[in-house]
Amino acid sequence: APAAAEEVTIPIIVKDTTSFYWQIVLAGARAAGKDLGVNVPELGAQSEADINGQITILENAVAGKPAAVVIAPTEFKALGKPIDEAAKSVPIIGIDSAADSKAFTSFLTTDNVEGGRVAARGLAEAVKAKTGKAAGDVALITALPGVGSLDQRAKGFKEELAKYPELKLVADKVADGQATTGLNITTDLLTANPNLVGVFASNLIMAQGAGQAIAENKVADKVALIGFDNDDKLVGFLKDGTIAALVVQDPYRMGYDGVKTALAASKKEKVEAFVDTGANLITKANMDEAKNSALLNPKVK
Amino acid sequence: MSATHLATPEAAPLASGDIILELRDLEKRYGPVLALKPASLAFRRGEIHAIVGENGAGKSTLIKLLTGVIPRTAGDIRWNGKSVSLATPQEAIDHGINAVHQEVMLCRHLSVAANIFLGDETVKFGLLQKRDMVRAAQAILDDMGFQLPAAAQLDSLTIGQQQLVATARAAKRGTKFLIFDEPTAYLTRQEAAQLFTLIRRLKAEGVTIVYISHRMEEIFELADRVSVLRDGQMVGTRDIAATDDNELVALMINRTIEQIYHKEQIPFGETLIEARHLSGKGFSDVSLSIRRGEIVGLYGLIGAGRSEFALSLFGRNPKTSGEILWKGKPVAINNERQAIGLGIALAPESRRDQGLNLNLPIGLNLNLPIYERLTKGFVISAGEEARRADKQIRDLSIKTPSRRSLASSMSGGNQQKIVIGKWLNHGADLFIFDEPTVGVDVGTKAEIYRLFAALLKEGAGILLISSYLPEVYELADTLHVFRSGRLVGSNPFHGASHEEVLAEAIGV
Amino acid sequence: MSTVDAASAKASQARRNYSFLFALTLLGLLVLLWAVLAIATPNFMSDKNISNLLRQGSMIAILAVGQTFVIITAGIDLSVGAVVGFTTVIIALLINAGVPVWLSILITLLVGLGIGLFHGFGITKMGLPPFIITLATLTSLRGIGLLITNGSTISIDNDDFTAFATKDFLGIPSLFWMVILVAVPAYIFLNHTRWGRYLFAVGSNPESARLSGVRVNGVIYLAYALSSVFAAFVGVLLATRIGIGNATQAEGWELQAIASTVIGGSSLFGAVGSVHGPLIGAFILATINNGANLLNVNSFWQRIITGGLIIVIVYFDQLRRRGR
Amino acid sequence: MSTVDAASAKASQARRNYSFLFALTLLGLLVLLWAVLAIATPNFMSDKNISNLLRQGSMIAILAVGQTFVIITAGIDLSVGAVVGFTTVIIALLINAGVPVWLSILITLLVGLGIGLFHGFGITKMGLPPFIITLATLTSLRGIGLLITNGSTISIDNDDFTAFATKDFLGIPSLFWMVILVAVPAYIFLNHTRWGRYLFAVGSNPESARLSGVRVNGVIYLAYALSSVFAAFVGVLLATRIGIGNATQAEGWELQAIASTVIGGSSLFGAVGSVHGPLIGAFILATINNGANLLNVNSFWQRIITGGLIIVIVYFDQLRRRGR
Ligand SMILES: Nc1ncnc2c1ncn2[C@@H]1O[C@H](COP(=O)(O)OP(=O)(O)OP(=O)(O)O)[C@@H](O)[C@H]1O
Ligand SMILES: Nc1ncnc2c1ncn2[C@@H]1O[C@H](COP(=O)(O)OP(=O)(O)OP(=O)(O)O)[C@@H](O)[C@H]1O
Ligand SMILES: O[C@@H]1[C@H](O)[C@H](O)CO[C@H]1O
Ligand SMILES: [Mg+2]
Ligand SMILES: [Mg+2]
Repeated sequence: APAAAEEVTIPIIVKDTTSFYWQIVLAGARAAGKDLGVNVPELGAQSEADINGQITILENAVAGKPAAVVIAPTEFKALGKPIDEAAKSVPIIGIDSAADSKAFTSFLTTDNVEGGRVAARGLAEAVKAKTGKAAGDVALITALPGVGSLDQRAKGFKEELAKYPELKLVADKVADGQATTGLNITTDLLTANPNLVGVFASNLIMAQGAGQAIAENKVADKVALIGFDNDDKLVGFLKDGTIAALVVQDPYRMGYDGVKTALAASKKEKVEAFVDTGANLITKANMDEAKNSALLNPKVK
Repeated sequence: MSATHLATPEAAPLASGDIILELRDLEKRYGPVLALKPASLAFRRGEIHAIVGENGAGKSTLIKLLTGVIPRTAGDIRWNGKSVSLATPQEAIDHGINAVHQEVMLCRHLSVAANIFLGDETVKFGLLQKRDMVRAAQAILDDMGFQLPAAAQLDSLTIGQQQLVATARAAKRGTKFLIFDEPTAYLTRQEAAQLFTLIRRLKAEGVTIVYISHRMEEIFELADRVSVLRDGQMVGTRDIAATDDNELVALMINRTIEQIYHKEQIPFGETLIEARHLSGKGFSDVSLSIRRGEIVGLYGLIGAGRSEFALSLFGRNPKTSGEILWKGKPVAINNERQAIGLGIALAPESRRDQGLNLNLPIGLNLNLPIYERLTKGFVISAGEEARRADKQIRDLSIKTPSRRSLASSMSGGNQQKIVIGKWLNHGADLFIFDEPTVGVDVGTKAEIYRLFAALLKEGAGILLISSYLPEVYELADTLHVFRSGRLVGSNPFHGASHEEVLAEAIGV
Repeated sequence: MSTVDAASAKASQARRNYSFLFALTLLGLLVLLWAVLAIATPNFMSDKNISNLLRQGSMIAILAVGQTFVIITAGIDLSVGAVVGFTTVIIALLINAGVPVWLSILITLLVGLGIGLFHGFGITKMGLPPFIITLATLTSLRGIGLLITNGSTISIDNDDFTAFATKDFLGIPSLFWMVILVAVPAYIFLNHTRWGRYLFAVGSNPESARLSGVRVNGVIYLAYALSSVFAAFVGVLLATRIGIGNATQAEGWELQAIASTVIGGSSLFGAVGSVHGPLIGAFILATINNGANLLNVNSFWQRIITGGLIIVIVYFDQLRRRGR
Repeated sequence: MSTVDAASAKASQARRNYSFLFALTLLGLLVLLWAVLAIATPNFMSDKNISNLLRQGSMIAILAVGQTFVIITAGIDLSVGAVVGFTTVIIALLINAGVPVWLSILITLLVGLGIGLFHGFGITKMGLPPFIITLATLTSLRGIGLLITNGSTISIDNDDFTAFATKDFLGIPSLFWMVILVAVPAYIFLNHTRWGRYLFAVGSNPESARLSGVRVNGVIYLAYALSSVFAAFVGVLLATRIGIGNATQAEGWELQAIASTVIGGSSLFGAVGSVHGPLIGAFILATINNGANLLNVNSFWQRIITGGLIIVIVYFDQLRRRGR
């Protein structure tokens, strides 16, 4: 057992350190570390699709003999075994997404399938608001293939969309993770489908590209765009009406509570086994409500 | 070294104004290799000064030092009485020192004109005046008597033509000191004659010429004085009038050669190969045959089609019509491996482009055709590999510290020996040697000719392609002349005079 | 003139015409693609879509021209995508800090220049292979950009600046004007100035260039400086187009730029390349993507088709070149 | 023996030792990195971490050895990352279909062989530049893999297979054993068989090789086949490590493999390369990442440091090589 005098270390491993969403998670974790006097190394792979990279980081983190590990598994099945293996030496707290392991001590996640459903409902409403009825062609843009949470969102979105028979999914596009590609795809979709009334861009970067395309083509009054997650840019789009609504999770809390729960688990205290941190639909109308405002303006620095 | 007693100091002391360039204890080391031992020499204004020496003696090294290509490791160079650093090629060019290097040093992707003006382009308002340069380059080429198109891309020319471009480039205006490193190696007699005319004209204009060659007759035809290098050491300078072949050769190799063109009469055996009305790219309707024990010579001008013919026999280039018989039976030779399999070997003309893997060890180059044979089970027998390479290095006296040295670090002549050595190592019934003695020193030439004799005695036949008339003339049992892709005359030129052969080749 | 000379003059004539012919062929392939798409989709030939297409191909086109300078010297610049991402961050910071747009652009281009000079230094003075030094910069620059922004996105709050990318002049998108702005001087530079010629000389045979008094190191500095400055310029354009500064953008664009260059007929062994080639190469790639989107080809098929078309296009081009 | 001969014998002696010394130097740098990390972190030298490190470097190491064969012929293989991703899908499908593991592996390697032969065909018969044909395969293969899996992930439901990657034999991780399994024959092949010699000969001067009776096209087929088969083998290993088949995995591994090869002393212009070089190169890169994780270096700094260290390591290596 680690000596009491030594600083307790609880690494947090996110999927990909290069996106703002994960920076909010890390900010929450950092704040918790400060509040609780815990050393919180901030780790993560270079891309959400880099499964081997995340396994490697998990292995390295466990080799450092931490008190516990907080991890956002990048892929459901692939991280199962490594987490089982790691849990033999330290308590593991899962955040954001699930993994195929029963070894988690606790779990704080968004239900991404539900997030997709929320987006579909939001899209239907926004289309109705713009055109008078929930009918017409819609499109889905996914940032990268092979990313578990994005696939789950697509799944939930399509399931829920089926409940609106007059909304027709005419394009289901997968990009390469670049905002410019999202922009080009959206532009081309607008050209190819003159009757397009809605687009769901299922993550931050795609929403940035798609939002830019809506603005560039000046079709905000005809086409409803739903994004996922948030940063300044998207909040700006939300304000000026380019984006109809954002599905927003609570990453700050995942980070903060993740570390807090991990510390408790390392002390063998009893912790909640499962927490759904929720996916909220935020529109221009409700963006100033206190809770939403807090979600849109996380304390990153 | 006990040989220094051979060197007699120069007779006439020089007035200092006569001297344009002087070396004092100039030295070059490559790591531990002393390529040029401290050498002192003075070049007179307006003289033609020849430098001779065996392959690897240090001739090219000396030239590279004088043109700022490589830095010296010790000593002093004085230009018009003043010490100069010659640290960069540009500095040498600025003084008026230019060279035509042994290996063609041009950019093959650029045009002839662009090469001639490289580093010295005509520019107006910041823009290249391409037409002006092509015109000017053409004027320079025409003036020098070289019939070459200035607008052509360099790699559309033969090596010999490229060598002439390099000459034009170095000899154009502003040159005061011009060095030729084996300029005639790739030239025909006709072109060599043009070159000599140019050199004499430059001399008359007061340009100092340094002339390196392995061809003694050229030295005696052109030079005023001659200096000899041996093993990196300057062993003497002579007035051309006061010396002869024998003395120079003795100075160079520290022994004498009774006979360069070694020729034994060996009875001819069966016919190895017979080409019947063979045509292909660059040649047409060629019929000839080669017997065991026979040297068949192919003489012609550059571009006459001899190399293309040879490459066809070797399966590298397709034939378009005609027939090849091997030991009396019709054969299809569709690729090099089939040719090699029959017992044909080809030492190609361009050692750089076709003959060598320059950035690989000498040993690998020598063994490249025989690795199948060296393989025991799955792996190569390392001992056998080393033995075979060392044998060729010894037999051909290839001047190298080790078979592991890279081919690129060899002097030009030694590189040529590797090209030949690789096929001696392999063995064959028919050897095609395309310009085998380009850049090879007298001593080694004699050795190579002796080697031909040995091959013939063992029952081989030889197809000898050469632009060096004395060589084919003296060695060939049957001499054919190629002109514009065809054999001219129905009879072998045996017994014809040099002049008659040359006249056939040119077509006058 | 003898027959030999006449023959080689003819060959050289052919080769001179060849570059033009070759361009025609590639351009022909591009036009063919357009014709097919014009028939296959109702919207391809619309003004709007042609504008979009021009806009979409512009940035890779400019990168590819810069890359071509480097490739002509027998080098490679893997850093261009990272430079684009990094410079979106630089210009976003500058503009948000209230620096005038023209000055922000100038500073951003100077940052690009600095990166290019660093590459030149690494290659000529430290003796590093271009692949290595530019790979190292690629890695480090993304890190520095992420560090500066703390992994997030900087939203550019200057509407004039971000509106630029959507503007047209004389019916042609501003981004495509930028291609023209870059390509015309690049063409003159490469084909009609001494430094352009030295790029070829160094790529063809650096030793002989050196013997001719060409400052080989200077030429290498120049090539990498141009490539990086072009990339920084693309960073500026990308920032106006997506309205953000983000260090992870333009990932993989280096491969697209190199591919455009090679499709456009450059050789990675140096001394062969043009300005029109990479431009056509870049727009061929952009057309493939645009067409696939308009045809609503499944995204996965889109990748398969892109790979297949690259092979087909370069193959035909090779045939034409050999058959010349 | 004259002084020249004695001196030059010494030089050649030096040169003979050189290849060994050079390896030592790079190895020295690796050992230095290890020493620094052993002092700087309490856990670096733990059994557990050394196991991790060996496991982490293994896959890139094997790819890099395969890539080296291609690079020695003066080629390049950009497809290896895509082949790895694609073959994880193939083996996952096979195993889930109940095909015995040994047969699944064999078939997967044959798929790799097919891809490599296709590259050989494209280069020798269609005359395509290696950069282009392997870039095209990279693009298309990811598309095909995504199409097969419909963009998702295939869980491999064979625990014996997926447990392999975590196993140890004689205290050494199974994945590292695979490196040895590949490297030893690769070493013998490259240095002690005629085909190894031919790879160098073709990379150095294909025309001379051809005129010496070497089947140049055959050698090119061989190099690309080896590279792809090695990549397919890595695909098998990755599948055991992550327990899934997913076509998007191993993105960018081609650059890491090429970088390892170049750090290990290969020249992209061909005819220079070894087996130990890329192995050391790959483990240097793995050590940098592992060390940075253990030192808790911010991931952005990690990129910056990686780039910097690549420069420093290759620079020192160049110095040593020049000073030999
Ligand atoms: N780059 C180099 N590295 C090491 N040794 C070299 C290098 N260049 C030349 N040498 C050595 O220097 C010596 C002199 O070579 P040099 O080329 O000057 O000979 P040369 O007299 O011109 O011979 P040749 O008549 O064959 O051209 C040779 O032993 C050669 O191997
Ligand atoms: N690269 C080339 N491009 C076009 N034609 C060529 C090329 N090389 C050679 N030729 C042509 O092929 C023909 C035969 O050339 P080849 O080299 O066989 O002549 P050769 O008699 O061996 O002369 P040499 O070898 O002395 O130059 C000539 O007409 C020549 O112009
Ligand atoms: O799972 C994550 C998060 O929920 C966030 O939306 C960023 O991208 C996804 O992959
Ligand atoms: Mg020489
Ligand atoms: Mg010839």
